[in-house]
Amino acid sequence: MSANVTDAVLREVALTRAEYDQVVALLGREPTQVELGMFGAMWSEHCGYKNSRPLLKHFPTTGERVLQGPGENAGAVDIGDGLAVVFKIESHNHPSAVEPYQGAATGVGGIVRDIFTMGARPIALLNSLRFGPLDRPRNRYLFGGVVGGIGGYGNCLGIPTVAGDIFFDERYSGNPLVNAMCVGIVPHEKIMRATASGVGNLVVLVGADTGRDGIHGATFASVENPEESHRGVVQVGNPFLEKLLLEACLEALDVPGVVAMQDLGAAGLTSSTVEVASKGGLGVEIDVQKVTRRESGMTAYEVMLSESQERMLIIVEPSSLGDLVAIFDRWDLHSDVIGVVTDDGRVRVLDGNAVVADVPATYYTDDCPIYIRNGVESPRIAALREQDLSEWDTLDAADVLPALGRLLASPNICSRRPVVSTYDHTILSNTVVAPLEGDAAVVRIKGTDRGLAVKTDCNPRYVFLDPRLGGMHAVAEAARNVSCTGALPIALTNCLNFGSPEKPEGYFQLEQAILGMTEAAEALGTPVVSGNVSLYNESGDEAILPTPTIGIVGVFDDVRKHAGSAAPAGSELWLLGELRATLGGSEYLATMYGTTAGRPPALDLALERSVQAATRVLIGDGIARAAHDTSEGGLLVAIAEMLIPNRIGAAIDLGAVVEANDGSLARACFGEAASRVVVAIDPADRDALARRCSELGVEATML
Amino acid sequence: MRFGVVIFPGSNGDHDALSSIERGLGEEVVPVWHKERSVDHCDALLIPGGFSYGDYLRAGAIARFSPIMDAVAEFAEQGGPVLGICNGFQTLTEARLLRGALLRNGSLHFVCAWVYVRVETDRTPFTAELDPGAVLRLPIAHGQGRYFVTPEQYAELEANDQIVFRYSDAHGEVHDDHNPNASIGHVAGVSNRRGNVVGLMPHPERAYEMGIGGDDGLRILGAVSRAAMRAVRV
Amino acid sequence: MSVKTDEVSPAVKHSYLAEVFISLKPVVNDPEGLSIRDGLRSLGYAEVESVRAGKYLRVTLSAASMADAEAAVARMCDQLLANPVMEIYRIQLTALADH
Amino acid sequence: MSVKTDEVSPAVKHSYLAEVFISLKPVVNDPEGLSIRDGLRSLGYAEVESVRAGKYLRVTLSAASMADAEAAVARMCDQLLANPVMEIYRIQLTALADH
Ligand SMILES: Nc1ncnc2c1ncn2[C@@H]1O[C@H](COP(=O)(O)OP(=O)(O)O)[C@@H](O)[C@H]1O
Ligand SMILES: [Mg+2]
Repeated sequence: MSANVTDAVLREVALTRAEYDQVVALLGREPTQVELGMFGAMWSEHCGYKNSRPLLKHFPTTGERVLQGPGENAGAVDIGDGLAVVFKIESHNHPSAVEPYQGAATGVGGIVRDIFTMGARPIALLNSLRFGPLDRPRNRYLFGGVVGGIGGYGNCLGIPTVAGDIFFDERYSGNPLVNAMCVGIVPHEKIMRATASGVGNLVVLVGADTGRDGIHGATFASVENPEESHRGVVQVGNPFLEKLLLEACLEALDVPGVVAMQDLGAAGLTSSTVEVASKGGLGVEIDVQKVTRRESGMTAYEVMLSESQERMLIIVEPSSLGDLVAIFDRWDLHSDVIGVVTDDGRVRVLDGNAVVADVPATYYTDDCPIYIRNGVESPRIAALREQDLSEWDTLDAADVLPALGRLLASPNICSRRPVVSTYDHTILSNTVVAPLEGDAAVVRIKGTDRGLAVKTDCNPRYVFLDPRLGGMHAVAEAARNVSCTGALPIALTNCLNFGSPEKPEGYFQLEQAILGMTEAAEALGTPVVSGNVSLYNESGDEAILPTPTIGIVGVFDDVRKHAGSAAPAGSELWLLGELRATLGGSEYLATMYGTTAGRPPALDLALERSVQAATRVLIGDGIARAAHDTSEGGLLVAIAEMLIPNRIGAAIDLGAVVEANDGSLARACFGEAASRVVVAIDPADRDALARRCSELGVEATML
Repeated sequence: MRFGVVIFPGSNGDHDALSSIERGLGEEVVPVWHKERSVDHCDALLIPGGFSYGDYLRAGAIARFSPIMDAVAEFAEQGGPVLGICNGFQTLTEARLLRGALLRNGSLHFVCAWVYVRVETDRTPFTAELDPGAVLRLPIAHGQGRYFVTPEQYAELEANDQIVFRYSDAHGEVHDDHNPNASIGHVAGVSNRRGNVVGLMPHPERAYEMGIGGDDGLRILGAVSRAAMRAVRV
Repeated sequence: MSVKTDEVSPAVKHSYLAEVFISLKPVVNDPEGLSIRDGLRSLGYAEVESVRAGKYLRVTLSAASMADAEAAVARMCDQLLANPVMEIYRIQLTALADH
Repeated sequence: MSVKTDEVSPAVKHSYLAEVFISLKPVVNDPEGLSIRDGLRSLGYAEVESVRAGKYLRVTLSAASMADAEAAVARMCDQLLANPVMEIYRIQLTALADH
């Protein structure tokens, strides 16, 4: 049936022969070159979520605060005063592995566009990085480039980079993870959506010229003359142009006739036209000849699949075109009317007067094949989890401080200042708790008393050893970080970085992690409002550690009632919640013995909820002057981290903790556990603390 | 008293410049678009930070040719107070309204931190209310802040009392480990000969409330608002 | 690529490639050059004595003659492309085949 | 500056200046070049067709011969100085008077 399409062509558009046959069946004919390229892009995992869509359905995505869940460019959540917070996280792993600076920079550019496409003004950036050990030159090169690109793009845009997380493990060596998150603010009534409406409305392309950037694989044009091949043209970002685009688009949203906006991300014009049409149940007709090119001789195929950065699609009523164009002229940006909204539900692409593609929009979206696979846990990993850890559970008092020293110096615990200081975190003059000052960053919202706490998190060792429990931990720890500033966690975004779903053990990790995240998100009342999926993260045959990165947002009604993690001199330290800890999946095992094994800490979501509530109450009441959760490295590391900023010491009595851990110093000092927080209080508040904690049913232990 | 904040394509410190004057100082402030040709309606000018024209080629190199810059030069010529912050400082040097140039930081890295600067002179409208030796705590955020002039020009600046701020420690001591960008003579800010045009790399407009880390910036901006009155009477 | 001679009526315009080499004056410290030099040495290139980092611009323009093109690019350098406070420049011209 | 010839015993080392011109591959987007082009045009240089921005490195090194020097610098470019995924480079050598 599909006799006349070669394997080479199918490989190029990344479709299987079965998928190709499905296209032919849908159309009742062979697709044109351009149509085939468009199907390849839209039916890719990145745009079509072939493997993950059924699993994503598990997530809780609603709640009384949720104004926009998954399905738009970003999620939107009510924060009071008629304002909404708009946020999303997205991966740029593969581009960053090819060209780290530009890969990371364009990743930031993409996620920022997702936010202002919704009509929101971006106020904060975060990034979550996973790299191989820096003693390898290649890893150092990649890491340096990525950090440079994140700062280079965000600093130029003038959006503060306020939080994130960094984690090193051998298993990221060939395949680093670069996840970027952006947070914006918008009044409810100004939220813009990417839904075409109004037959006869104009389709306007604004921003950068279109070049041969990032066209996946070679192009048909170049297949004919291979030496002309543009295979893997690196995309170079232009933060300056994005800044102009940001300001111009936010102005354009005040033009009454602007009905929809959609950024051009993966698969450029293809996905943006298909998305606005299918969401609106309408059609779109565009002419690639009307698209301003950066280079001569580009084919319709190249224009439709170009991933040139810093472009935006706007749907506007004809009567308002003048006002729209005037705004973009003022910002020295050109705006091309490239087509119209039609009533036939088709995406029709013209090249002058030749029709090069004409397909119902829903064929690209709703008819995208779905793969439901069977996950099977890798016996190797199951064995690691069941491993007996007692041989490592031996630590004498004399070795405690040396071990503490080694942990504090380990790559996953040591200070992030060298990285963070290259990111502008003071611009916009909203930063209340700066990076390194608290478990999450706190930014105020000018003109109100309110503020937000934001953070990214995921302990991939827990997910590796027990995907379901690890998924729960990722959500719980992210929420705990926000609660440790005094803010109420209200919603999540997430980026699912996994290996190949076509391997049973890979699919198992993805499915189980999602189920765990779902359970925790429901228990903690933090719905998932946006996210992104990055699969096939493997180097050689080795998959990365499964990494469902969580991006979380918490809200303050009164941002003055916040806490950092640095204990003031003269404080008393109290431990809220869990006393028992484990070495399973701990940083201690990894740093001291180079091992990832054992069961990750147990997680009781009811206890987690009450410990976080107690932490927030104590901060709100002004009892807790500082709070810090105990994550990688355990209790002693957490305490050290609270003391170091003010260069103070502390006399600590771990008696109760050691006892709770049946005498094990290793577990008491460096074991890891969920549902516990160290707070610093004024000794005078001791009774108030005790009263509050008993009211809230949370165990408080003086250290 | 009305401040003008000059906005180029790529400026990103304009939001902070405007809110520091409005919220921090409670004075009137208006944005001045780079395509405008007059600043007659302003009593003092702020040229904010950012990446005008992407900082491509050289920071401030393209912005200095914007239509508004002729008006800025004329305003300075007449003695009006002009404060160039970060990218604004770079633009004023490119426009030759200030001596020297700002090169890539010695570390080659962008650096964002709170630093201390020592006031070197009270000769300018921006430091008129500060005693020489006073120490201010301000944020910096730049990749190209290494002030450069030839040794001869440096001697001239010193002789003419044109060095306005130096990086220092909390006690006003100047030494190399408190020079965040390897500037010659630890220079953080300079003025023109007359003293009415000042450029500095630190950001007074990001330090106008304790809730965001400090309010020492108001001691510079506030002085302008009062000094501008004097300048206008000239 | 056919190289044009200059004896043509000034009315007719030709295409030229101007390569502009911009470097820091010797008196200016060049931390970038130093770090590249150290990078090379740490890779084992002990023979490297010094490295200076500068800019390389390829400007294509149309002009009546190579002389005109050179004069125009020199003006561009003085006005915008180089900053005399710390930089020096050199220009090298090539005639391009007309399209 | 006396130009050295290559017929010398390999034991003796000579100084060379290698000028390295690094530019982006033709199809790679060059925001800096585009902005410089627009800047020049808005200054009235309508004749400017395009600008591409790159790096200019002056590397001085010692080697037994110009051929050796050139080979060494080419290795440096492949290893560190240029990024093969997006850049191309050209090397030009000059013998320096020995000090
Ligand atoms: N892991 C996930 N969890 C929840 N929503 C997701 C996830 N991955 C993708 N989504 C949603 O699917 C939609 C498409 O995502 P994406 O392709 O990343 O959007 P964009 O085209 O803006 O990059 C978005 O609304 C996004 O929030
Ligand atoms: Mg999008």
